Amino acid sequence: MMEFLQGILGNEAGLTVWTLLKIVAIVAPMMGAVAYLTLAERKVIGYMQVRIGPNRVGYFGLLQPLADGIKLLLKEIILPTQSSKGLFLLAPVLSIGPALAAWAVVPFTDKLVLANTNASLLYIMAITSMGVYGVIIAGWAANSKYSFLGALRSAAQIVSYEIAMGFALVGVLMVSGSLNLVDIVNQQGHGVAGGSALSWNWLPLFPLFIVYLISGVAETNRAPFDVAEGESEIVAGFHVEYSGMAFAVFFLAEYANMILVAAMTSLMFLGGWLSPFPASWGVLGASGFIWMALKISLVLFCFLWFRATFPRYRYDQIMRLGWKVFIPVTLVWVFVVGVWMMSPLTLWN
Amino acid sequence: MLTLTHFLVLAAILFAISVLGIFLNRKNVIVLLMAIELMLLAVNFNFIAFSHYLSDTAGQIFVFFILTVAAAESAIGLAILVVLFRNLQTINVEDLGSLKG
Amino acid sequence: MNWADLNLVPVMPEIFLISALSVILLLDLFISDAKRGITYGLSLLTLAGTAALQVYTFEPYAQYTLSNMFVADPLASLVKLAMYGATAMILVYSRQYAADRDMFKGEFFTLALFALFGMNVMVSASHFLSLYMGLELLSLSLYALIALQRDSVPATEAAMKYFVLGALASGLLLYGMSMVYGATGTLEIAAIAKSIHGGSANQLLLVFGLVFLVAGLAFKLGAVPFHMWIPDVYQGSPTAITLMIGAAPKLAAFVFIFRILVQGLDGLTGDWQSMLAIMAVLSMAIGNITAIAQTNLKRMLAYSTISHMGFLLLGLLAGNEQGYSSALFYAVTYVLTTLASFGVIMALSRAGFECDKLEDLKGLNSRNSWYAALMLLTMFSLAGIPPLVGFYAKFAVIKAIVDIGLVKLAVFAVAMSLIGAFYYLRVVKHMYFDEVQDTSPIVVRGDMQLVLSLNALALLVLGVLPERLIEICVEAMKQSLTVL
Amino acid sequence: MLQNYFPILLFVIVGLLVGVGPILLGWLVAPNRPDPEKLSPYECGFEAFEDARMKFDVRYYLVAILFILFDLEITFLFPWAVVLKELGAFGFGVMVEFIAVLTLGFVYMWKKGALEWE
Amino acid sequence: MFTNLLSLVIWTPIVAGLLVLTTGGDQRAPLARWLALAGSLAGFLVSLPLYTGFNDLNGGMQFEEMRPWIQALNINYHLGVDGISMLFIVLNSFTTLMVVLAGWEVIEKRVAQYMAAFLIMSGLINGSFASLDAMLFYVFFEAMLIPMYLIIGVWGGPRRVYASVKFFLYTLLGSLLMLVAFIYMYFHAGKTFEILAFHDMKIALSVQMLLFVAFFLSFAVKVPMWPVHTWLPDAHVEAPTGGSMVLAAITLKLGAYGFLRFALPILPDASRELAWVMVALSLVAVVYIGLVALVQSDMKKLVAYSSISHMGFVTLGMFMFLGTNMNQWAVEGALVQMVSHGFVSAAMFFCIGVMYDRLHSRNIADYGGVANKMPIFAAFMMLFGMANSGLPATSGFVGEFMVILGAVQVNFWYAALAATTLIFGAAYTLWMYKRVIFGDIGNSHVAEMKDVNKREFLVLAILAITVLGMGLYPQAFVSKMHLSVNDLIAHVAQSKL
Repeated sequence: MMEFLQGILGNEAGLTVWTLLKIVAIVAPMMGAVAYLTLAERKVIGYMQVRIGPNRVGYFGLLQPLADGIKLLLKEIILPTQSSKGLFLLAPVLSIGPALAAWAVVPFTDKLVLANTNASLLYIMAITSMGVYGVIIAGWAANSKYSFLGALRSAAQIVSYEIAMGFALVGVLMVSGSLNLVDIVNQQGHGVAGGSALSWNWLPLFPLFIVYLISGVAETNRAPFDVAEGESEIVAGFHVEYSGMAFAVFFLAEYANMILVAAMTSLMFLGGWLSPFPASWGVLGASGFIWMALKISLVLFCFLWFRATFPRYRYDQIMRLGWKVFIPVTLVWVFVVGVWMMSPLTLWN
Repeated sequence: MLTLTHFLVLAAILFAISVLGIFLNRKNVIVLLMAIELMLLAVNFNFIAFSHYLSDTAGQIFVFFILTVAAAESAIGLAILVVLFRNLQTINVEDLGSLKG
Repeated sequence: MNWADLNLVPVMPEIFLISALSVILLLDLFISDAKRGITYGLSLLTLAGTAALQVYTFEPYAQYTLSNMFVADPLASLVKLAMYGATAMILVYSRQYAADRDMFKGEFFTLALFALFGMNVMVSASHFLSLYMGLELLSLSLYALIALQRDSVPATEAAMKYFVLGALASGLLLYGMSMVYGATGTLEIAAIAKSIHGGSANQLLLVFGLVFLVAGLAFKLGAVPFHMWIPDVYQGSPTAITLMIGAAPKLAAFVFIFRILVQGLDGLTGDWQSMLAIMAVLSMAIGNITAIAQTNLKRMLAYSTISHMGFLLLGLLAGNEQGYSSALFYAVTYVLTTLASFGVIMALSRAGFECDKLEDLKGLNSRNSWYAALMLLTMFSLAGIPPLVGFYAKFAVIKAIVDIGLVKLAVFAVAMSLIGAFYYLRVVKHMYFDEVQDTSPIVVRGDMQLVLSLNALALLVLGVLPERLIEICVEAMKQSLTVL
Repeated sequence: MLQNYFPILLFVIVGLLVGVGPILLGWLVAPNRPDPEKLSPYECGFEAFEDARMKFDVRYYLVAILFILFDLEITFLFPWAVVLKELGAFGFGVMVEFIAVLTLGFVYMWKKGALEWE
Repeated sequence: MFTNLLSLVIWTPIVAGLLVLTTGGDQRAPLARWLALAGSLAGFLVSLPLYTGFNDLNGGMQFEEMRPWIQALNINYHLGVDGISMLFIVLNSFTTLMVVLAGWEVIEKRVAQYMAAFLIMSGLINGSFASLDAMLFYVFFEAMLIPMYLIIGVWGGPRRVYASVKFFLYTLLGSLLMLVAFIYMYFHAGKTFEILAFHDMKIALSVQMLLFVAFFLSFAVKVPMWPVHTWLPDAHVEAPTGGSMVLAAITLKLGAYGFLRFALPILPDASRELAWVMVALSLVAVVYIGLVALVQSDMKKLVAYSSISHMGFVTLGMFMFLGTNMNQWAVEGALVQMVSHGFVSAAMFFCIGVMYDRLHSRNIADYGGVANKMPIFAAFMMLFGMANSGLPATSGFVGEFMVILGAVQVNFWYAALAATTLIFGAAYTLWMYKRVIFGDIGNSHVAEMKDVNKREFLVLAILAITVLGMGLYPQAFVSKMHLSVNDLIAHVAQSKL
């Protein structure tokens, strides 16, 4: 295919077009996933609260995301008078850009990856950190108190949890010895427990796994850490002034981020595309994209589950959890892992 | 192809901009802080370029340290800025005039 | 690198200092304001312990350790000991002063010790990285110390100015370092010297980098034309902090310059000599002449500092062992004198009153002839009148430059010190010839009285018997230069 | 080696386009009928009486500063963690010292109340 | 027997001064006074063996002491006196004693500091005269400025600040240049500061000229020579009596001594080349300053100008070259003039001080008819006035006569111009004397003046004895200096090129 394109378009242009096609092949399903994640959320929470959730548009409400999209498309994009117009419109772009761009290095199986670089993890860390600019610029540009406060809160929360997240990743890096996501997953495949679910990182790095998961929730401003956009307090936080497609882009970004975090959790701690069963179990033991998808879904389900279950945290509680619980826990566990690795009992050789 | 000179010239331009920013800026102390950051980044650029062309990692390690120090520096800079603002109710560079000989 | 290669003996003083510092940092969190004296005492004990270790680990040759990032040579040991002494004295002097100004907090001590640690690293650095780290640790601590008096407008303003210009200086310095790195391919000072001598370095890059290095160093030292921060910062900072900026860091900056220019860029001596000469001339001229116009004592001393740095540069630019040791001696004695002069200012200040205007000294001789006498000693020492130690400093420096044939420069230097004498005399005039205006009693803690008196009298004693100190400086410089 | 990063560059561009596209689309498709009330900032029905870019709690600065510092420490840990197996016990020991200093700062700021929010 | 005599002479007053300082505030002023007296007396007594023990038959250095001081800078604590410097040390110790007595109860404020300043300065001056190491000399020479600055500034008259700062800066300017000259010579002479080693250096003429300028600026200010004399009237007028006495009697001599010890022997060729300048300046001092003295209305200023005029004689005598030789008569005359002027000017200033203490005015016009109220005082002052005018049988005569005699051998017109001092000197001194002492009682204040008290009488008497003694038997001094002067002349006669 690529050769064909290069044949008709020339070497470089062919490569570009081919890469673009691959990107579209990732982005398009992503957007679909995002759309249906919103539906899934409403459905799951609905059922948990003994409601049905959306069921009017299409069978079982399956066309609901489409309807939402069209509705938003037809809504006016309001630019508040006192806002900084350019920044106001830039903010959503800065939100979704990184959320999607991160996928460039995410492997779906050990072969299926757009860019298998040696610094994938670093890239993801870097690019996801950019997301906070979208938030803060949105809050600033709107020139509205709710936006501003929401943005501040949101930014502070995101950066706080990023530290804990970073430390958790340090633990993963220590045991895997690579920044390449494919290597990180593969390394989880040959533990003492024969490559089964027990040899994945979540078990020896359990505290880090938990911290990472919860930080992921906080990073994406999801309930119960959604004070930044708490409807009852500051209406919708940083995007209160957004409407129409501008709002939709924020919305997309949030859900794309959720999926990204879920994917990262799977890759880091849950063995990625590896089967939870030992390789000797035949078909069940074979690794493949399906496992990856299942794991992402599992984590996403947890996200929804949290939202349905937990009451919203107070802001001080959020900050306390991040700084006073997670950071010490990760510091200690990084140290423990280090000692563990240096000891004869090491699992990682 | 990019040569070392390209990098050095770019770094020099960045550096010059930041120095000018410090000396010409009369409006806002925050711009000063940003100019300082830019200056350090220009230096980092130099180090990385040299490090690459010399195939010597020491330069890149230096960059790590510069980044850290820059962070600490901006932390203190911001802290001073906050205190200054509390005292003066302004961060206008021209309003800093209580010290005269 | 492994455990066996790790020779920590030469670093023992630093390790002790930072460990004790950490303990103080934590301990202080659990001490109530009323018992802050414990922190004070511990800080002094730390300094004593570090000094003891410094003496204990002394070797009369250069020891390189920590992957050649750290060097412990006699020069470093001497300067460090001087810095411990200076810091201890500052702590003693500022106890009451700080307490009166709501600055007697844990941070005061920990930041002071951090600054000291930074200076230690600077002084012992043999690698651009450690030089830079030391410098920044010092600078950052000083920025914070100035702003410690949070409600004072001048102090915060001074902090901001110092911060911006200090960061600018660091930037210039780093830019220079990057150029030297590019030219020589190494960050290690000894290796840089070797590369330059070997002729493999890119001369254009090197000289380009040198210009920036010298500019950055001049900023740190406060030499004209990079001196603008000194008067404002000296005036605006609380006197205790002014002293911390004005005393030990000068020593550290001197060694810093020595390491970079003399030990590292030895092959470019001709280039930096002329730059230093210009800066020295300008510093002496502008420092001395502008000082005359000042009415604020601290500002006047700031300009006087600038002129003294000009003298210090004279010693450095001589480019030989004699010159370096004279500059070292100059730095040491200058620090001692500065300590005494600002010490007296602090002794005369009290809660709500800063003795920082020249008029505040009026009639001091009738109020308290002892402090007047101490101030007299410091002023004449700064002016370089024998038999005070400041004279030998100037003498040694001038001797060094006459030796390399720069007689005209020497004549210029003495002409400038004549101008300098004028404003020092004015201080004496205020103290001795004028009528008292402010008759409030001078209350000074006993320990401060003792230390301050010893400090100022040391100027006289060292002036009569400077032999030992000069010898130490010469020896330290000789032993430090022979490793090259 | 740089070729590896080419797709990433493209992906970033595509990502941004995905952001720009819908907004453009919305701008083309959606109606545009502004009026002063609609364009005023959302204030729960009250008149906005001051600029919204007001002073805010200094603790946000504090968080920002602490974040910068800690995030940079993590930058140091990353390369170390990757090669920890080769570094062995010495490398680990050195980093323990580093983390100890970091922890010291952490304890200090905790005790100083930098992490309190109420 | 006399191994450490010079050190003793230097350090006795300094230690005494420091002791006096410890007495503290004015509540213990009497103690300070007596301590100061004891100290100055001790200082004088220890200086006497220098005179008595001096070997007339040796023109070289005697009582030498040599210890390393600052080896790193090659500076030694090297002391020694020849016939020239020995006399000034004794003179200085003597003057200090007089000064302490002169300021006995006149000084009421900060007595301890006053006495201490003089004692310390006395030691420093002794040190300058006794130094054989250039840097040691410099240290003493400069250190002297500090107490003198304070003396003028603290206890001086209304314009004391101006005068003291002017004095300090003028003197410092010269000596700093001298410092550079010393350092230059240090390297030239093979890294030594030994003055005697400097004496044997070969130096090119152009360099000699430059070095001479440096020395000239230093010493000419101190002497002071016209036109750098302007600090002196200010300093004298504003200084307290003791300050004026020491300034006139001793510190001026240091400048002249500097020419003898440094400029002439080290730079003989430059000295010869520039002798005409020195002579010209000296003659200007003698004639012009003499005229200036004539029109003064302030007694102290008058005496100050007369000092400058008299010091003109001294420098004139020193630079009376006869071919390559210095003129023996002139040089010895200059030296005698220096010693004599030490006594006479001290006495004159003391006399003015005595009157000032009673009337608090130095204005000639405010006086008149003092003799009616203070006959004893008038008699003494008569004597000193005559000495100041250089009348025979007083010490003033001998020196001036010898210098003029020497000048005649060189050039008649030099001598003729110099001799005008006998006219001008007599004119301004005796005219002042007449206006102040004789005539009718000028005003009611004068009418209340009391004659000298015991202390004043003592001082006046001692000074009178020395002035007369020196005038009648100058040999006592000349014999001591004779061989040293011969050596000096022989040395200067050799070219150093």
